[in-house]
Amino acid sequence: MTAPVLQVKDLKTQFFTDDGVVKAVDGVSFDLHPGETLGIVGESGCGKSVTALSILRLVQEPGRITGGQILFKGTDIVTMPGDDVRDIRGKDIAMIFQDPLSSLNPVLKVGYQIEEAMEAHTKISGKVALSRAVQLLKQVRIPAAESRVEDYPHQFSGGMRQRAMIAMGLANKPSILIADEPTTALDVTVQAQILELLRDLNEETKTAIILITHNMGVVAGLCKRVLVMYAGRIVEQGPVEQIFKDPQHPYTWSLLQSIPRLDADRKDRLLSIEGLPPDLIKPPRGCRFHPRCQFRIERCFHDDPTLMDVGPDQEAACWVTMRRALARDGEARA
Amino acid sequence: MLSRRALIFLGERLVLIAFTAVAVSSIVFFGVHQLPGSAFLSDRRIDPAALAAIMHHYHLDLSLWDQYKLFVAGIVHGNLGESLVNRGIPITPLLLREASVSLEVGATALIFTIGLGMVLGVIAAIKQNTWVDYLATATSVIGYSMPNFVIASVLVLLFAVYLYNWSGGVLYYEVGWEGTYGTPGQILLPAFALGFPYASIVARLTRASMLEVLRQDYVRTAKAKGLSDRIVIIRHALRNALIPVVTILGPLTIGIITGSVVIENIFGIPGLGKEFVQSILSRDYNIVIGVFTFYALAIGLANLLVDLLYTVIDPRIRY
Amino acid sequence: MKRVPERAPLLRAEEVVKHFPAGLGASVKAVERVNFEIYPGETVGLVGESGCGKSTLGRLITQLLPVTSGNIFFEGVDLTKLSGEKLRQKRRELQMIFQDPYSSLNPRMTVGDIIAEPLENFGLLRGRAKDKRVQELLRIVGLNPYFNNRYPHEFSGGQRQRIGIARAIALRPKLIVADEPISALDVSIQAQIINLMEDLQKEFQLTYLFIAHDLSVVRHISDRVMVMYLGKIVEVADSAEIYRNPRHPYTKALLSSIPIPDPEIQSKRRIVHLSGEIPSPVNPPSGCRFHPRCPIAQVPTPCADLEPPLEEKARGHRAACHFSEKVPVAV
Amino acid sequence: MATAPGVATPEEYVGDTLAREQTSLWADAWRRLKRNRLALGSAVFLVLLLVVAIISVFWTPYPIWRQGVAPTYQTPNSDFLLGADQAGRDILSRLMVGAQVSLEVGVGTQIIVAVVGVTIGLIAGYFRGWLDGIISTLINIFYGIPDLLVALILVLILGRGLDKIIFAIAVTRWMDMARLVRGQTFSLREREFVEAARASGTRPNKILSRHILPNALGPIIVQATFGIPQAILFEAFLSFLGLGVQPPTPSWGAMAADGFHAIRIAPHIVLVPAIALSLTLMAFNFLGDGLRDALDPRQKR
Repeated sequence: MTAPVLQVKDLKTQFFTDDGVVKAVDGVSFDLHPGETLGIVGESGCGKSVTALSILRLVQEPGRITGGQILFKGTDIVTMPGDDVRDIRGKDIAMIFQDPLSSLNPVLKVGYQIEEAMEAHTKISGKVALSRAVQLLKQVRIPAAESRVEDYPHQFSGGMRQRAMIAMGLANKPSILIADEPTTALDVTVQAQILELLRDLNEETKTAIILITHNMGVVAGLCKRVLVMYAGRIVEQGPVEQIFKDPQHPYTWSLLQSIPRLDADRKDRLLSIEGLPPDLIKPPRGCRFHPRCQFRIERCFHDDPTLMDVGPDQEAACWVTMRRALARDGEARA
Repeated sequence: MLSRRALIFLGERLVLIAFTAVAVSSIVFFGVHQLPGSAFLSDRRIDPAALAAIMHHYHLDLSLWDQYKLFVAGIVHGNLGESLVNRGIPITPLLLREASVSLEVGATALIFTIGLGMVLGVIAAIKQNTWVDYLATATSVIGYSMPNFVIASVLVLLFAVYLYNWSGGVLYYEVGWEGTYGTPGQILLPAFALGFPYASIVARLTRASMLEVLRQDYVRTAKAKGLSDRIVIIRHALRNALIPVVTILGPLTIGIITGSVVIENIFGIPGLGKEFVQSILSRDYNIVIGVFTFYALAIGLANLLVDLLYTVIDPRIRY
Repeated sequence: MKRVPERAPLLRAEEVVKHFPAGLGASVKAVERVNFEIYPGETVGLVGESGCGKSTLGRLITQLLPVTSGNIFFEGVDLTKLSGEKLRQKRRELQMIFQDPYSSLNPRMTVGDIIAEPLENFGLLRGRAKDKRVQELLRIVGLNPYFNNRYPHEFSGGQRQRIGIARAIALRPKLIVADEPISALDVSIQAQIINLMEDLQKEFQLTYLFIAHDLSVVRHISDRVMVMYLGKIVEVADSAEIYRNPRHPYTKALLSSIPIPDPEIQSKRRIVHLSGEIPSPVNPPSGCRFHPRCPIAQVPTPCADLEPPLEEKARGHRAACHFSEKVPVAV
Repeated sequence: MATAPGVATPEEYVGDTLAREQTSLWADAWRRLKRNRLALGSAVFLVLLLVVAIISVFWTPYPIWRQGVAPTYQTPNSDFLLGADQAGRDILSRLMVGAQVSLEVGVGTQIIVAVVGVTIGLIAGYFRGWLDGIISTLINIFYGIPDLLVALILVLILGRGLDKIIFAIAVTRWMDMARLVRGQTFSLREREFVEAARASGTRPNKILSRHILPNALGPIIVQATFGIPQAILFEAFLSFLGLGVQPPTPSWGAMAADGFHAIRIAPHIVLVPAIALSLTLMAFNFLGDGLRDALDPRQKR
């Protein structure tokens, strides 16, 4: 296996608010290999977006990275001088965001915003930049790209804006593209188009993709590997097929059981995860999921589990794991 | 090149401005005729026959409605009539000359207002919650809490009194106005007094608008592209931050116009504002109406300019 | 299947039209000649993508917006003909649950006052009796009844949505229009709300019009599903039928676009590609509104010049497509 | 583990954990305002000013109208703490009464403006349509005229009594409040809680009084706080031009204007009222800033 292009080690990002310190990301570690598609799933406030922003050091005040390392090809982004981080942004690691309308500057032409991404890192003439921008728009399948470069963002539809954002992200042929909820603001039919585009671009350009989403289905369609986050931690990770077929963390399992599936027959009830996600200023003792977990044991209340091997290439942070939990329930029923 | 639609828009607006000017002056026309006192009775005794002749000359012997018809007929030809006090002097050329003086001071004040205001506002926003920000913010609150006549008084005190005393009479500032255009020295102080309160308002607005813009997603996108902070601020933030600032340019013009009424009196500048106070105290109705007509035109043109500025700054706005 | 055809519909919409003025004589054709029925006790799902007019239709039914033309009969009474006090009285039987749990509760009122307001409006209960009823309603939706003097901002999104539901059932309405009630909530909270709504339906014999953009959620909760596209209803069928046997190419595309949380299935699925995006409702396409994006459209005739009627293609299954028989094979 | 309705036991309420502790939004705003020292200091200053103004109704060190109680142009000393003016009148006494004038003008104007502006704004924003068309046009026309000059002519027509000055200023300053309330009503009307109120049969008057007005109250208070110094400033301008309250009632603007001719020999005659005026305006502006930060929920993170 090749060396990872990105290694995140024990990342901690905190927000220093008036009400207290929010431990938004609390010890997250993972590797990303060249050309890989990695999904990060979790609910709002679980720290997935903050993790992504931390990688490019784009976390805004009052947020700060307070610990850990982010190694890009061996060098630590966390301790790097600001100018060096700027060199990496957009060139080696590009990022696209949830809302393509607000993420594009309304007063600048779309083409210009793409050219700008190139000119920030390479010395090229305006003409070359323009033709390359057209080419990029064609690559993300925007029809009539030659005239569209002259348009302003408000003249684009939602899906086209996100395509333009992707074109901008690919402008410098980065080795990593971070997509933060890229389809959440879009309609399902457009979402399907964007996901397919990302899948194709990953195959064509071998750009590694980190896809951040709350939608399990989106991960299933695009990613090879997945991290499940809960309350600032990774609670489970592994290959997509395995996680979806045989989830070992009760949170992952419950999440999959709680969403209505299109292909399932109509069930009487969905499994519902009771309670609320925890307050990250004062997270619960022990396992952070234990107040909502229906399989918890005594140990979960005070002992904080770390990621442990639960299968080939699969890790979960749980004292019980679903395999044992379901076996136990089966016994109890029998 | 201007499109057909833009030309139609411009034409419509110009007609509207002219119409508003006539409407405003009409309201003022009826308003000032309610004022107690008259330009002729206030000063000395007048021979009844002569008074009748004067009244006839100014059509004051006609009914108010007939006077109004004559007034409107005059105004559409650009003729605002004659002064009631300095008899025989036509008002239009008089006010035109005075307007040019007011424009000199007003335009300088406006440049000053926008320039200083935006610089202060941007700096405060970029250095949010540092002493630079606090200093700029405090300056701006003090600025718009000081009436312009207070600022003017302090300036006069500083430049015309203390500086004079300190240098033993060598350096001095002469309050007044020379020739038709005045001297730069004579323009700057009144322009500062006139503009400073509004500069503070612009600074405040720019700061708030800048902070809002810096929180926007597209600023994050620009940073994620690897652009330097300077480029992010100048290219991405500033232009968007300008949009709300442009909005207050209209009220700003009105503020500067009304402010000039006081400032021109303090600094002895022969502009429209000084004329306005004098004529209203001496009941020279025709001039009062004339000044208002000029102001209505100026405000209308300023608002049109603001709307045109919008289209330059924000491509989403098209007329 | 709860629908009993012989029963009279609770609500019947006839040729309902809603246009919004859009300046310079133009108008947004948000809802265009829509017909449907809702029967007592059933849940009808209304799906479509953003801008298709589904939320507008919901507000027309609850008379929060006046119709441009058409009739809405509720238990035989035409709501569009009512106004003032008569309409207000009818509101007792027709309630609404809103999308945004943050904006749907008045931040300056206590939760108790919010839930009590409908009761007060009709002078139903006073004093202690009213307080007791409010506490009972809180308990019914799974909230602590002693939190009635708290303010909305003290609650989480899911809890607020429960408050909104308590307000909607306070008057024991016959029909509840739920406008995207779960789309603003976290995934783990959505199931709580869906289950609560299903429980309440059983307990109080409620009828729901459930509006959402997520077809998998709608299919889960609904007995029948209506699919909307650009102001028109393009397909109506029982929820199992519409998944197994869609008769409109748009429904088919919508179904194929929804990601299924199963990598094995997902990798084998074929996505129906729609060219372009939803056109502007100011100038909707001629003929069938879907034809510019339709993979099986025959242009110009009949699809570009003839509007297909919403007609019965199978028992209880209506679709508005000239080539509905081709959909299962060709799309 | 599902909870069936009607049978939930207290342990199972979803609502047992609240997102934040109990506070009303007003209490929350008050807590934030208390942390803003500048705003709090300003409030204290304004209370003191009010006390001074009330005292001046019953007692001043010297009669305000009597000339020659001190030597003309007397600089401040122990007998005349703030000196005397060109007519030998005690400046401190006149300043105290001037505070009364300023506060009356500021508060009086804003009471009229608030009543008129809120009513008009609510009507235009809630009922929209042609009514709103007329009101908006009216607001725009008033925005297009030089307000101070119109106030000036009005004072000349009506006379120079305090009540007439308050009326004249209110006539030219009501639009800010009306526009604010109209905008607030407009956006609040679209909020789902107002739709919900309508859907559950709430009558329009109750929607306005219970749902819209309380939610617009924060901005209204802020606007009124900023409106007071504007009105005071207007009165000062009018007085400075010699068209304010009728002498011998002293007004800060008139005091500054009177002293302006003698600025070379006795600057304190101008500076004392000018500083009093500036401090008062500043206090209102700081208080307004503080109130806005405290009442604006966007500030919250």
